[in-house]
Amino acid sequence: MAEQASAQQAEQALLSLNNIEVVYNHVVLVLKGVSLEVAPGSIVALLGGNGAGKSTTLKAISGLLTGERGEITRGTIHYNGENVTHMSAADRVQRGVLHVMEGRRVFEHLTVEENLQVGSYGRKDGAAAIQKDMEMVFEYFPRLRERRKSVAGYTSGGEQQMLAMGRALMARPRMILLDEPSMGLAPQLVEEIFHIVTTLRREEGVTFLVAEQNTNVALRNADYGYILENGRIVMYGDAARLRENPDVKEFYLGVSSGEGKTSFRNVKHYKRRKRWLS
Amino acid sequence: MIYRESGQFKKSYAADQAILPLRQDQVFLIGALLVAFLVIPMVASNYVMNALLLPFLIYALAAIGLNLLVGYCGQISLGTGGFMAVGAFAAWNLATRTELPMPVVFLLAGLITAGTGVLFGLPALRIKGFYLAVTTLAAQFFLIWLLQRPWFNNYSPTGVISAPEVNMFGWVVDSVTDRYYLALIILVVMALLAKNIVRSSTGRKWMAIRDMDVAAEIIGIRPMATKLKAFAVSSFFVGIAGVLWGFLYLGQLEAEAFNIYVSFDVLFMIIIGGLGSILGSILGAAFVVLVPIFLNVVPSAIGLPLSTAMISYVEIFIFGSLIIFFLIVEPHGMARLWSIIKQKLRLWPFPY
Amino acid sequence: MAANAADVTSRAGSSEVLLKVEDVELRFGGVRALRGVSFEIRRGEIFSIIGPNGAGKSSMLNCINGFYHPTSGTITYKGQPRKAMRPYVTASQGVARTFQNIALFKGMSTLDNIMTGRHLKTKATLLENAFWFGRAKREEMEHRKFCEEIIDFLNLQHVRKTPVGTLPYGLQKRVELGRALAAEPELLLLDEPMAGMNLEEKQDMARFVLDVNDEFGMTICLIEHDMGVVMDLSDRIVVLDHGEMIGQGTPAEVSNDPKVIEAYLGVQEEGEA
Amino acid sequence: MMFFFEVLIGGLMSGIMYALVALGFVLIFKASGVFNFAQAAMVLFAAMFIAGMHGDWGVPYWMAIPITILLMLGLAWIIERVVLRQLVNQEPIIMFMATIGIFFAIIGFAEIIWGSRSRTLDIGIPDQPLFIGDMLFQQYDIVTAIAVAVLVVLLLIFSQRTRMGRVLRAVADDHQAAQSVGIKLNTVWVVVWFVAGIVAVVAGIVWGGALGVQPVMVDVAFKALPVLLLGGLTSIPGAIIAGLIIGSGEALAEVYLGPIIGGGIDNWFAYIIAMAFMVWRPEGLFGEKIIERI
Amino acid sequence: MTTPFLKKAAMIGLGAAIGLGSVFAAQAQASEQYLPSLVYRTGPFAPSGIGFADGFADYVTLINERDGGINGVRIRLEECETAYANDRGVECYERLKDRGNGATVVAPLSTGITYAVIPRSRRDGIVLSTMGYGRADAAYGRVLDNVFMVPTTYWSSMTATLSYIAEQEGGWDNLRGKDIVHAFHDSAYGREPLAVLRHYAEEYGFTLHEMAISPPGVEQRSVWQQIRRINPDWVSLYGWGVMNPTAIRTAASMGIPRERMIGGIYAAQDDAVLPAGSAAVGYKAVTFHGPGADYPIYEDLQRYVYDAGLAAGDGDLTGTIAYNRGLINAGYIIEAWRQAQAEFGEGRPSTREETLWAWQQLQIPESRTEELGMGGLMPPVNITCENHEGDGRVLVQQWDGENWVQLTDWIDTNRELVEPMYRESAMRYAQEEGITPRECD
Repeated sequence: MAEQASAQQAEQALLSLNNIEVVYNHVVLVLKGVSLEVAPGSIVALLGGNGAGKSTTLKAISGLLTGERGEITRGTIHYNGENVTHMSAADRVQRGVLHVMEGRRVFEHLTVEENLQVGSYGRKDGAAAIQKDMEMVFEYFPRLRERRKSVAGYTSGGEQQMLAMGRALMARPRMILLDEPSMGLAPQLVEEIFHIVTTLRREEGVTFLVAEQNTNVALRNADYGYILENGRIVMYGDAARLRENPDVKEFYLGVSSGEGKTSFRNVKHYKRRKRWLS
Repeated sequence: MIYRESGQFKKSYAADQAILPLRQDQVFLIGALLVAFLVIPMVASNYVMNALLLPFLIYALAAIGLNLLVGYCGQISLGTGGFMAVGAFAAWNLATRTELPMPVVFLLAGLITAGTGVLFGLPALRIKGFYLAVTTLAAQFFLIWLLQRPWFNNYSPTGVISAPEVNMFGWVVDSVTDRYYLALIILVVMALLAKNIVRSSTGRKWMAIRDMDVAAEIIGIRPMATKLKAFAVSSFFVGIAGVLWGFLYLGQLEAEAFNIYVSFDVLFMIIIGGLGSILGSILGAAFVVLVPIFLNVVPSAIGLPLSTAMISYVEIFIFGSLIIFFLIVEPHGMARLWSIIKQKLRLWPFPY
Repeated sequence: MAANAADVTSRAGSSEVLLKVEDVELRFGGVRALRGVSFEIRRGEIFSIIGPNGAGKSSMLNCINGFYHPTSGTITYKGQPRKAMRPYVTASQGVARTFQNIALFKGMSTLDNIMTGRHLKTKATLLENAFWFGRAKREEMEHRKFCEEIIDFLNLQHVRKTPVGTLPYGLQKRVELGRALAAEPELLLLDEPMAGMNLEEKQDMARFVLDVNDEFGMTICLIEHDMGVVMDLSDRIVVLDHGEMIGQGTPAEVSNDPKVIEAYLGVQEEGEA
Repeated sequence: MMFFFEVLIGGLMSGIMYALVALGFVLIFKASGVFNFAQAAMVLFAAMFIAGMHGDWGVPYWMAIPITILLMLGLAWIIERVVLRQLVNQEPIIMFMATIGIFFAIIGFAEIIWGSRSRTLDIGIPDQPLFIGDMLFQQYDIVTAIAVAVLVVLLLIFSQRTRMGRVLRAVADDHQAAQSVGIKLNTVWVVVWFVAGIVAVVAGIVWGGALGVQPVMVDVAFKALPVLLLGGLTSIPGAIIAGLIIGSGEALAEVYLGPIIGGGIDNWFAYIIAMAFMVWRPEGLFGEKIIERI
Repeated sequence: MTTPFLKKAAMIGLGAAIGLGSVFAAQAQASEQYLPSLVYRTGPFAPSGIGFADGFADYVTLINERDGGINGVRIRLEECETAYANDRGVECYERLKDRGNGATVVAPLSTGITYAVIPRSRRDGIVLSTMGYGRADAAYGRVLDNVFMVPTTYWSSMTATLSYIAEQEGGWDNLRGKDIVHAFHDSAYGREPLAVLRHYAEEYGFTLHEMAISPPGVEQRSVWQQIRRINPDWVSLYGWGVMNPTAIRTAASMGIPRERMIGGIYAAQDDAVLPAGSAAVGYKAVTFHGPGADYPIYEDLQRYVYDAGLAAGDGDLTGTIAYNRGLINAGYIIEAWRQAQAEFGEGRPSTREETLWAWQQLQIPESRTEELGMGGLMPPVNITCENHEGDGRVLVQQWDGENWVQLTDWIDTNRELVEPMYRESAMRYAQEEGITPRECD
């Protein structure tokens, strides 16, 4: 992607990353020049194996890298036409970029309701509006209403994931960065969560960038996808097109060309891994 | 590419598990030992040996001991001063009340301290983290109180007692050089033992407990036995350091002198030097021993017209600031800094 | 799929019961995490526990290896009923496990992590270790050899000396399996070994699980969300929901059980691997 | 019997004074997970400035105290800028060490300005014995107890009932998650350290009045630590109740046990009480239950 | 990316190298008498340490400015901060002992440091001047020939305290049946006078109550509640640092009369009474020198030191007990050098041997203290081969809320009691250390 082209597109895209490089602890290079774009109102999937750099990408966008001794050493991030590369996390939240982190990071010792209230921290539009939004969150996540007085640490994994998303909604986001929403959840719950994602996009106009390992579910619900390997984007395209791509099928969906599904019983010993890039 | 490892192949597991698998490190260590044993006693002044190197060697030993407990086994202790005092007073009482030869006295003093350590390590099974750290202060305050009971100093009217002569297998350790050598030999031998312990199954058990005690127990490590072993070994080292402190360095013993600030100093050493690193303990000891002296000496050396009082206030301020500065630059200590430098040297002049 | 499973059942020859869970109940304060669960694990089989989140699967594993103690009911291991027992005792009887949220020793290298798994087999005393003589050195070399075999088996050679904290997730899961294998357990408990993996990594992991079962003859008790994996690998399955057992049997039986489908499998989709 | 009650009440009063220092620890630990060893240095810092401004510059107390409170705000701001911000997300032990660094830096700074002479700090709290019947009370204690009670009520309202209090608790749970919803950690930390600074000012006045203002005041920290443990690191009421238990236990032990085993036992006795209790309940009286998961 | 780490490491290394280098850079001046001063201007006991250090330094400055030194030999004073810690004290001793022309005499200013440097000073031939602290048995001069307890010890001063009490009660016989409390810092220091007290309790039939207070002594309610219950006739207070004001304050709040509390020589300082405020009014203490600033020497100090802007401190500690102690300790040291020069040749710095000789026969009669402008401030000294303490006399002073007021003249101590105690303890030490006591005729 040429730099000029991306600068142009940055005006149309809600979010655009241009050749981002991230280094941890001054020595570990994690992202080696990632560029991507997210159009307003879309759901974009960021795919790839573990350690590919998905979470780091999201943290670079939300500004949560600093807490982990990581820094952006090259490249720019534009959000809504504004350069936010070195802006603080709080300022980005003010602009509507919310990060729902991997591993359901709720405030364990606060009640569900208090968690949501804290989510509205940066808002200045008054208690009534906040109360109204809390009702909205309870509409989307009826389970949370049932458990509003429970301490968040004692709710189940699915409920915590919903709470984390609900808490992000309380900040009136324009864009949610969703990291591994399916991790460790039963299939039924994963479906439920992605259903809410699509509903939120439709009803509230929220843009989503979803980092997922569950390629299948992610591509079924997304408009567009990027595949990340070893800190680089190796493939991107419309979700539908990606689902049909033979490489994606073989390596991420488990459908080898021709036969359909293979049983785990019949996986070959010492199967060689095909790499696009190392 | 000073630290290039390519071309060095390990032909056996034994070679790979050697203490220093890299040739450059071996050369460096041998060089350091040669300097310590041959060069320093020849060139260093009386003051440097007596007032800088001797406390440094002894503190390094205590720091290794504490690092075994804190850095390897993950049990924070603020009772180091108390345990040093136990070692010192045990040795004094053994030396003055019995006819045991001095090496035996040293060993027994270490063992008595180890036993005391085990006793105060018992709560560690239930209490963790900062809670444990603060409960170890119980050891600090109780032991100092106990050792001030007149029996322990043989009813000395001042409570301060003079250390007896140290006679190691007929070698009367008297001159500064003698004391330096004895401390150095003990440090080198015990550092080696510590290194052996931490690279063996014992060390791995400690680290397992440190990194995740619940998981360690589930894979079959007995938490109680493992933690207590760490308390025992650590206290043994610290106890020996206490003996050396009283017998070789100060030449006197006074329970109050092993106060809480001694414990803090040793803790500083391992944090600044690097938790979970034998080398780090030694580097940290050098830092904590030398920096205050350095700060004290510099203003007068460069002719700053400050009063002693002002110098010492500024010194306290700078010492505190330096600790903060150090933690910010490299929270994992000088040992980590050293390994990063090595890593850089390995690739140098290429950036990655 | 069904044919496959039937094929496997016949292959799991032994009928010796290795572990028997009878009417186990577990309470935390007012919460009943397990209510009257009973099942048997036979020697040499791959046994799976499935169920929705919060069904009590991990609590069940925690009961088996002694991290939790059942409020009532009995667990019989190798014919010996047992009650309150510290986890390390269980481990010494040949039970090893991996964890849902990786529980590796983060500050240690891959090799050291796997070596800790061997420690039940070490006899060297502290003094021997300190002076590096006698059993200390000899054992170290023996275990190193054994662990290197595991490293080869799990394809971990390239990260042998890397601190596990810096490894990618998938590799960490593998190291954890290696650590459990190093103990040469009779019963291996795997808690969601494939959670958060992509398909390729799942396939690798499945291969390892099968090989462990075949080549070392270890009995495996597996918790996994991916139905494809569970159905393909398991000899028998027990289904939990809200701490209660709602079904048990071969994969074929379970996947056709209406109660199970209703509680859990209902929304299984065609593409779900 | 009368004597017993006198000792008991005296002990309870000492306990309140310990709790006052422990409170500062609790506030910061609760909100930032930092075990702030520098709390005692902050007490000394506050006392030195009040006593120094009054004694050396003739500033009246009613002005010196507000100025010192403002200084505590400045101190909180500097600590946040120079230390906390640089060490975000480090392991707790590293933060703990950093606070020991702060401890020395604060003491050094205060001494650079005021020296280490001892000063008096007497804001006019009455200090005469008071007899109710035959029982001896001290007016100083009664005034102190009332001041502490007011302070605690204010703190509880702040933590449980205000928006900032809720945010503090959220940050205590998970820094990064708090950042992800737009909470500015920097602001929160300044607030927390400032509140702890105000507590330090109160403690400084009370302890400075009792001991005179001099460097050894920081040793009061070692009296507060067992209180902190027993109460649980995160509980404000816990600190008060533990203070009462430790204060009275220590006093009774000193009087009834001390003569038997040779006097001067109160330095370690509190630690032994706390340690014994924690073996039974590792999180302290009111600490949040440590949930062990795997 | 490479630079920050290497640079920082290099900076730290460089800094350390410079620092170490400067340690060896001693600036020697052949014609000066070098005097190291181990002080504690920081640390827990700084309030006592600062005054002493100031007085010590100001006296040396006075001699240099007013007299141009001792017969023209200027004294170069160098301070080293020990913070009252033993290891730092040893470091200071080792660092300073060979600077300038070499140290000839050291005042370690702490019992712990004294013990640590006794063997070193014997090897180096340096005199130790330990004023009221250190090894009491050093007062027996046959064993440690280079250590001097001038002008008193805890033991001697305690005998004087009891004489004062007896006098107040109207004679020794009236002590029978009385209750005397010894409230002490629970350390060896506080326990030291117990032997003397027990001896007197037995001899004169009063009841001795030993009340230990655990250091640092920030909270003493329960102890004083017990003391109040005893309702003692006299309280002897042996505190140190913050324990003293807290004890006085707590005693006052329990209604114990301060007029009947007598502090030991280290409970006699201004930092014992000032922080206690009005509670301290009436409190008494024994001290081995005159209180206040009403001595001729202060006029000279004003003229040559304070007015010339050469004062070591802020000037607000002059006349305090600690300051006066600094003055007289420097006074003894300088008088010894003066006597050495008189013996071995004036106008050149004294060597270690000469200094030792001077101390071993140090005589400062009352008339000489008056010549020095310190009559009544500095107790006379009378050292013999066997007696390294002198007369050990002390006086009782009382705090009136503003100043210490001298209540008595010098009180004689009970030499028949303490000298055998010194001898016994010193001989035991000699045996342990393999020291052959020298002969005195």
